[in-house]
Amino acid sequence: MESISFKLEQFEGPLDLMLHLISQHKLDIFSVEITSVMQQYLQIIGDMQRQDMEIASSFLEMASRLVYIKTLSLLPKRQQEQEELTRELTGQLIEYSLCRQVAAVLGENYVGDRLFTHPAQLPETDTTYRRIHRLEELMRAYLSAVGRGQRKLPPSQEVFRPIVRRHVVSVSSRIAYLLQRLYAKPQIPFLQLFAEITDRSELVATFLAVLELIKDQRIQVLDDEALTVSAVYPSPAQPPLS
Amino acid sequence: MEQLRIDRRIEAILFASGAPVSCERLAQALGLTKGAVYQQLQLLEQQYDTQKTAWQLLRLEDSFQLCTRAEYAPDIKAALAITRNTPLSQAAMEVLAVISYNQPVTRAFVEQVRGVDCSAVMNSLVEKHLIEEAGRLELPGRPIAYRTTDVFLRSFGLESLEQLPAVPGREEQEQQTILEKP
Amino acid sequence: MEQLRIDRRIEAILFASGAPVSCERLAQALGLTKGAVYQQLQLLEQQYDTQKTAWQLLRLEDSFQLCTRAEYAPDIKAALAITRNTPLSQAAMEVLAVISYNQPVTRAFVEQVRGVDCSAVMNSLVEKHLIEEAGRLELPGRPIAYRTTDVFLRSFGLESLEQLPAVPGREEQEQQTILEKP
Repeated sequence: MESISFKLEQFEGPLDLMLHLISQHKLDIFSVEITSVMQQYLQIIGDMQRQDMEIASSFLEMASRLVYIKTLSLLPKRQQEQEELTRELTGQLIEYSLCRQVAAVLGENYVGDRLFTHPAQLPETDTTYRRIHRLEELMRAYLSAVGRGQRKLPPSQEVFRPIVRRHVVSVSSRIAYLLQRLYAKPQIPFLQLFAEITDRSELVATFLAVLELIKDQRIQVLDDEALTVSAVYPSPAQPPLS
Repeated sequence: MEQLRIDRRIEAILFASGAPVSCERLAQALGLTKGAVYQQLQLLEQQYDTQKTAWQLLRLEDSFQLCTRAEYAPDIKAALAITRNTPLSQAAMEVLAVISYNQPVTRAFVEQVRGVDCSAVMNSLVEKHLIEEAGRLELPGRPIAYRTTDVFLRSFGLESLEQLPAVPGREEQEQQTILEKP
Repeated sequence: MEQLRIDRRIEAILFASGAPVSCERLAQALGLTKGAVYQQLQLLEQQYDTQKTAWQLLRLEDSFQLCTRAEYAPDIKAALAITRNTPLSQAAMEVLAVISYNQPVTRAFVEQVRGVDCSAVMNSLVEKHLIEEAGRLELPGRPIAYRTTDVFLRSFGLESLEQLPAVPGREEQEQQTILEKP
């Protein structure tokens, strides 16, 4: 396998990397067999992940997009969607390569660092603003600045409270809870286990608890339509520990 | 008092303000027609060019500005100990390319074309006065639109945006996409 | 390349500097003796005077500066007054609104709300006396806080900040965040 001879930082982003791969293989961007480039891209990102190298999120985002397109190509009924997404990606690559060409032409004409303007030498004058505005203009501007939801306002301390005092749910407490429920009712539909949970931490802990219990063969998942979790006999679930 | 020459009065305003001054504003300040001012500006431009003065008259859209000629840059940099010689980064150049050809344009659009987050680059271009805000677009979320400035024109030796080099293979229809993008 | 004239090179430096430049510094930058530079400066001074250019060479101690002549001040002021009278941009109005409702407030806060660099806009609002510095906040880095001024009140026909209309959806609790924000 070809070793990684470059760093991602050299690239302006995933599109840049893909264009690099295209040019490296002397492919024509307008008729590019994009799947071969996709393959390589995924390989590079995969290699880097195996080596625990830091990968910017934009590169990972593109990787997941490529994987998705690849997945669709394996599903006969989704061919059309796959083609659309591929076309979209090709279009983006073409657009970006144009952007790069234009940037190069612009760059050649850059004289910004060689022209000097004269610093203003203005007579002492009163620069006080004198126009009169209606109050509504200010209000409209305020709403425009903060947006309707006002979500961009820096969050109040209240928002941080859940983070600071994070409600941590332990997996073991969820194991105890699950066993307790199964003790009362030996078969519970899988989804019902999560039905009343709103807290994310609790959700994750419950799921991990299920996995843990399956691994220990304390419960099993019945392959019926609803995926039912069932206590395993003859090693019956123990009564709750706590 | 002796009557001051119009060309000198125009020169004085351009010299003192440093920044580009529109033909209209010159006309208003001097109580002249735009045509008369424009004629004087053209004469000044010729005069600077034939006399090879250290400064030149730049036209930026409808505005005019005095600035030094590029060949004096080494002397100026030496005398004023200017080290800000850092050329624009590739990223900055790409962002400028997208904005200049599509303006007014949102950050989201620039990011879509480049496939990466551009907020830091765009902020630094705003700081360098190469781009500026151009109000908000009537799209969901009312995003801020950006456009290039007269500093941009000056920095790339352009008189107006119409002088931007043609994009290879770019078609009319692509100009339209600006309005449709999310 | 054609040899550049020494007087032009001196003019370029003085033009770009705006501020006084010492004879010594000019000599160093141009690789000439102070005497040679001084001679050129004298020639330039004479030339400006006989040609009655819009600018003159000012001598301050051992330094030299290009300045417009006093008789052009009315023209310059007239042009400047027109600039001053241009209405606030959308960006300026938004920054002003954010400050008025959240004062005293740092630049970082305004930028966080708007998601863009606002330094140029804020500087111009300070210049217009619509906002002013209000000391430093007891936060990391001790950032400068800003508040609106009397000019602001006058521009919007307010007698006091208490007359600022309530913004729909804005809650009490958000009023509080000003003091707590990072």
